[in-house]
Amino acid sequence: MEPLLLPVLIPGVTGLLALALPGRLRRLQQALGLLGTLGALVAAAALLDVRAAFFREWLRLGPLNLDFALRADGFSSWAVAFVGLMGFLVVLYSVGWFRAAERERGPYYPCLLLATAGAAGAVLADNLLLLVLFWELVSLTLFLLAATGRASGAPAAAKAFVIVGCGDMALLLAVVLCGVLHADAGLERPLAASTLAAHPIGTGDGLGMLVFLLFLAAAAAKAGAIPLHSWIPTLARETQPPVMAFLPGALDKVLGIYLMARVSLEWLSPSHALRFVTMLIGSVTILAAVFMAMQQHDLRRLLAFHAVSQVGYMLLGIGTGSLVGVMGGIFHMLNNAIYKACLFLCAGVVEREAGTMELDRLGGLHRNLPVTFGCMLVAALSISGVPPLNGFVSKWMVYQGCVVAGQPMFLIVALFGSVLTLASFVKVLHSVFWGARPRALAAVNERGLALRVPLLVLAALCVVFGVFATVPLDQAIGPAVGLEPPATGAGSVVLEGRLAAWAAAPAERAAPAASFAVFQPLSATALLALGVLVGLLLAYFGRMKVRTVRSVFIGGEPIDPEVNRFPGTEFYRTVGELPGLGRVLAQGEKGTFDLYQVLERLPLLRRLHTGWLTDYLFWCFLGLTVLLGVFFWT
Amino acid sequence: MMYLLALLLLFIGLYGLLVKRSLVKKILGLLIVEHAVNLFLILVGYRSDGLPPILLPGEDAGEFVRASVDPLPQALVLTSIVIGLGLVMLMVALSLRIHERHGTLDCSKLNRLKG
Amino acid sequence: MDLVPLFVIVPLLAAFLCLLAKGVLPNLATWITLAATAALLALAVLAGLPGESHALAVGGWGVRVEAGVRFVAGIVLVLDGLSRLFLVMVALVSAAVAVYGVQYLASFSGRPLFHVLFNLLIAGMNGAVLAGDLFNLFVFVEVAGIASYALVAFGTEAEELEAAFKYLVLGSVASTAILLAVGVVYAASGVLNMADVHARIAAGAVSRPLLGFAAALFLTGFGLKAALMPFHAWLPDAHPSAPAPISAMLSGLLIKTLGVYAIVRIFGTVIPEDGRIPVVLLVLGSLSMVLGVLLALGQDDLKRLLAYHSISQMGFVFVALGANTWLGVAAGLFHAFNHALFKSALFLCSGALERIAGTRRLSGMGGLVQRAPATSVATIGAALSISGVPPFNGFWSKLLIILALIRAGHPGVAVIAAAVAVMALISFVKVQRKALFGPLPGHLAAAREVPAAMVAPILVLVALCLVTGLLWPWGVDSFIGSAAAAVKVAADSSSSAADYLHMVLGR
Amino acid sequence: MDVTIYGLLVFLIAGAIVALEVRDLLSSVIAIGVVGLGLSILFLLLGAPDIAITQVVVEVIVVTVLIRATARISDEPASRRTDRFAVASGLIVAVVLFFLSAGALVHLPAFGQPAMTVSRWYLEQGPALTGATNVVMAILLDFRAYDTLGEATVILTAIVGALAIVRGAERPVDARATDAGMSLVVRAVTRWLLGLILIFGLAVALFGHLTPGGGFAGGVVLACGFVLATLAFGARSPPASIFGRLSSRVDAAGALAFLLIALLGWCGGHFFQRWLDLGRPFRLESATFIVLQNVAILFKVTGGAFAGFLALAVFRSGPAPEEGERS
Repeated sequence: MEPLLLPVLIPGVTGLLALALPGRLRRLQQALGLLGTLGALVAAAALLDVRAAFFREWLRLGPLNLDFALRADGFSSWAVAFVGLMGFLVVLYSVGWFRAAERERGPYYPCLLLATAGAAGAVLADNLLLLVLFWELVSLTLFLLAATGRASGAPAAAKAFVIVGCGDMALLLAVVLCGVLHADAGLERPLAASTLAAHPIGTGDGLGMLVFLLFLAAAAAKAGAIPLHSWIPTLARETQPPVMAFLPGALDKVLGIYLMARVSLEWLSPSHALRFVTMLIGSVTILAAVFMAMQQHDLRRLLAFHAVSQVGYMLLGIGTGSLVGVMGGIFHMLNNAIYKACLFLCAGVVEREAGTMELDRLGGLHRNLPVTFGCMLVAALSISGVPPLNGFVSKWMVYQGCVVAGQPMFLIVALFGSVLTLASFVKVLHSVFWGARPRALAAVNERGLALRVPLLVLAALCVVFGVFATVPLDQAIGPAVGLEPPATGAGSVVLEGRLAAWAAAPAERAAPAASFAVFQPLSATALLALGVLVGLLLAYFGRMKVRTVRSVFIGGEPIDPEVNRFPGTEFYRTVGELPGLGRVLAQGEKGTFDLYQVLERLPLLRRLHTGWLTDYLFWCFLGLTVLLGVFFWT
Repeated sequence: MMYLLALLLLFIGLYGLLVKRSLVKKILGLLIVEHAVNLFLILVGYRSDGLPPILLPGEDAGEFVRASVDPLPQALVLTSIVIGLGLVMLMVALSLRIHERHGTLDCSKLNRLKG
Repeated sequence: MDLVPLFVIVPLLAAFLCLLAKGVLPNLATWITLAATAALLALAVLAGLPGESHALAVGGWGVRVEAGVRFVAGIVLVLDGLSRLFLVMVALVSAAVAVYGVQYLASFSGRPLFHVLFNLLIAGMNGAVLAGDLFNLFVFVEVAGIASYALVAFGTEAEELEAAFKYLVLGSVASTAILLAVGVVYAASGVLNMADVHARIAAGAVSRPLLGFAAALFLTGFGLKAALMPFHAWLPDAHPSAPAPISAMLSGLLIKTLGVYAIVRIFGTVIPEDGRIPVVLLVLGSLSMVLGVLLALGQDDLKRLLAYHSISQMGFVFVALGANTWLGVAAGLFHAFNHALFKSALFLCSGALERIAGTRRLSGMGGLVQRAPATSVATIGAALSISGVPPFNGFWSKLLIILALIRAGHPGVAVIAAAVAVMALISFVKVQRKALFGPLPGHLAAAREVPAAMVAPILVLVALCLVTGLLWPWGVDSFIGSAAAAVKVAADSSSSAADYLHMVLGR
Repeated sequence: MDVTIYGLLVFLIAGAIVALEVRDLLSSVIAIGVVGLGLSILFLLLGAPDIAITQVVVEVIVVTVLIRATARISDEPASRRTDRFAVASGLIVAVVLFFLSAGALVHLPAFGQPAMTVSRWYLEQGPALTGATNVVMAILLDFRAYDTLGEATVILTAIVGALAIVRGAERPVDARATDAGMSLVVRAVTRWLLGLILIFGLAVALFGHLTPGGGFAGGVVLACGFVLATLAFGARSPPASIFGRLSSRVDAAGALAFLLIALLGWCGGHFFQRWLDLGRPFRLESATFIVLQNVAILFKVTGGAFAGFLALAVFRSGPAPEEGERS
């Protein structure tokens, strides 16, 4: 068996097996789910150091050929391993999550497995049409997951499928255009990614630009960048948390950004204008989504808007076109998957135990859900870009990228977005874990190892990827941008100034090699740890009183804390009350900017079909007249 | 010129089909259209001072071939007439039922299906 | 013995026998129809698929040579790749529909008459597809057309009668246009056989304005039968009004055999290459594609929605034909074949859903996946197929169409096609969301799945969609490819019409 | 000669306009009958006696059906309001369309000089090859007999369609008058005429291959005879009711017979191949094959046309719908 096939085949076959099983055997389905995702993880991990390719002729479509061609370089095998890992954690979590409160409905595990297979296939595919096929498999499974998961999930699933479907069609068009351009240029295997990498398509002419924009649309729809983002918040409210965790973790973000990275680094050579467009979309996404997020009172929707917002950083980073920015963007994709999956899974625990996602009705749960609290804290700090966690590293690289690309405007936007993210998560932490606890939630506690293990793993990964950021940077991101991994595992790419290799790359990609600020995660962590230590010591020795709790009396009666409880959300009202911005945000909440809803209203043409035979006959004669005219005068 | 008159007849039928509101008038319009097309086909096969394509006893075969009109369009028209008969019967059946169900034969009131 | 005439004889015999059996044995007609469609299916497999392309002179009146001129004395039936494709299509869909009809029609009166008309419809379509003679094509187009007018009105409700009347008037106008065109061609060339006509036109017997006139009339006539955009208005009334099996026949087969096939045949074989036709097809096809799907988006009536999608999907086919390359024609024909499968499945599904929910309005359905899982699975499969989701067959034909368009230098049309595909997706996702998923309304709590005899044929059709999607590379050359090769495409090769001429006229 | 043709054409056009513009539907239908009659005279002048006969008898049936069917529902729309914009745009399109078509039609071969290609061969060889000296019939039933099968199928389809559409319809009020029949004088005349009509129809069909006529014309003549009998003696009278009940089946049997004749030929080699020998020219037996086919067509058309007439003009056809059935 070809080892390259295994990451696709294992989840694929187990998925089909699970699909064939009757719904009663859910234990077996769960086992298959765990087995399949773990298998994918192991099989992909085995590929980490391997450069391999697999090739089978499949079929010819006119000038193009659809081959079953897979290829693993450092980047793709890392991405697949990541997908496998996330898949495994999500399935593990699902086993716990679905235990009592709610049962899996529809083909849940088969869909997860097939989605994993699809994602792995899309990442590994060396033939662009094959990529499209796997890509659509992911969309389809996502639709089925959402549509059958909850009775109320159908509209959200439909919306997601449609918007992602737009992206799929754009991808298909882009791929076919690419293939035809290359076939016309007389290249063999015009659809092979390796051919494209060897002969990137210029974006000087209209066709090249169209190809890039189509790819961008496909990636934006999949990853959820504005204006194709609206399916994510809708979906978040209507699907189970594990599914939402799976989305950024294994599917949409990874695939969309993977594609964008491939496109702008290898397959096309985007012009400055197109890069600017990418960055613009990225920065708009960052800001708009974070503002929307601050408005939310539903934890799932809030997280979903953050998921959108983070995509902006990735696009911004990739759009800079500078080495450090691109690497930052890709790295941010991995980091985002980790902390965002962690956040969604934590939210899932909160929902399961507290029974609600309304921030107003939550609070003070840090003692009830200590593990969840800890993990969420780490993940929230990470998403807000607090050092030394992973989110900081990648954001830092994106900032640097903006500087190097000479776009200080975007830098400011990115920084501002980061601040707002932090503010937003302070709100979340406050309203869920701190503050006064509603009495109804007194009995909440954590149950189930299957729920906690994935959280811990992900939180740990947040730290590891932050402190030892050089490892993924060297092993995964470096190859992605065309850098050889260093012979010894140690030492950062960025630090060691091995950018000379980069300078030799095509002029388009050349970035100023030496002159940018650097960040050394290990030493920074050490310094931070030192600082924290000092602070703790001061606190301890200074005998500082952190908090005192006393009952408040009015007229001799103690006031019920429930009455005086201030949910964290109260503090963010002002954002919605700002002139101008507030109105825009309110419109956003109503769905005015939601392309999907705009398409549903189209009454004008129907009025033409009056039902009168005379009109219809008249059209026919008019048509005949025009045809006759055409045939006479040409 | 002869063809143009047949064409004119066709257009009169189309006019009836298009403008007249009564279903019966529409049927008549279609009948006229069919008449016109049949006429056109026969005109196409006509030979100046031609004779029917029926060989009579004792007639010279060579003379027959030279004098006869084109028989093929006639065969086509025979078929076409019969098709027209069928169409008219179907239309009458439909109008009868439409009158029963809608209570009118006014075509402009037949627009329940639209949009 | 050459079995080709049986494609017409079998359904004709069945129709006559059904009429004779009327009133004697009430259920005999059903059995006769089932037997006839089964026989057609067997024929399609035995004689249709492996058959060599050949022409068959009816009554032995084949090629004659007179004063050095070759011509066909009588009528020929021609079985080439193109006809084969459509014969197989007709056999597959009509067999499924016949089985479905057994249960569906149980509550209708006048079943024998229905079966007579149903068989005549098949006979007309098969006859039109096999015709090698312009007038013969017209006659069988009329047979199928008249049968379809009557079948649309079969329920004799007010709306059905209204739709049938409009359909009949517009259809007769189309027939008149076709007959006039045949007359014009005959007047100028003196022949009716397609190969003969081609040879005469190529030899310059028909002047250019006259040819343009005939082309415009043919395009109007057959375009109306195919519901090409300015001539489409009857379809959204007629197709939903008919009983579901007939809707499936009309949308799945009739608009293709009478419309697409005839246009491909006329402009591929009969009239020599004319650069204006592909442009016209591209424009009208794009128009149908876009406006059809936009109209479908706002529909609440499930069958009307499907009908508008038929217009839109026919637009895909014509756009592909307008690409005017081998690949384009193959893609268009492939899409026509696929559309026959999934659109008939969808219309059968609509009938089943109507039975289950008691309404055709999407707003009156919901959550049916809980009450009718088999029908729902079939609907989802067919909907995914028409929306072009892999691995269903619709994806491949749309991919090929987009590829052909880009390849032929029409990237703009390709982008339109992709956008339309997305809108089709939107529309069908809406159908699923409103009809199948979501909460079950109270009045449907007692809804029951339709009998297996109704679901099974739909499931078979959907399975065929899937199988076609997975296995098409193995059939594409021999089946679709030879169908496309039967059409002369100047851009790629000019030999195919010569093949046809050779086949019919000999050396 | 040409002047007569022109005159008749103008007459036809005038008649057509009258038929469309007269408000009284009955007058319209009669006007259309006159147009049909004029057309058949024109056909006669143009050397097409077969068509002329068929045209005239078909016109009789059509007009009868139209009068019977529309007499009781003649409600011309009360308002004659017309949308000026629609009419104007329609007119512009019509004028443009007319001139475009005319521009193409002037390129046809000149009137009176047909481009005969296959037809010349039919004229030369037809009588000898088929035994039918009426070349139109030779074409219709031998060279292009397959078209005729289609044609027979078309009329069958239309009749069955009409039966299907009117099934279960309310029986019209004035149908009871039809049951009763007409006055004694009419009955007496009809009794005389009927025999003549039947014999004439048979003759037209049997000798179709030698003289103008053929199965179609003969069939419609026979149907006219039955129609006459029905109207005169009433729908409950034996000839009408017995044949009425059988008519659609006679139609099917005729079509079946025609198809079987074709199939028998297939046993000998080709579908529709002649399998009877030619006899002496100009005699009834000169083309027995065609006679057989003409008889089959005769039955078919008689049954079909009469069934159509009954369904549309007199009867509620078919059995009443059973309980619980959807009509």
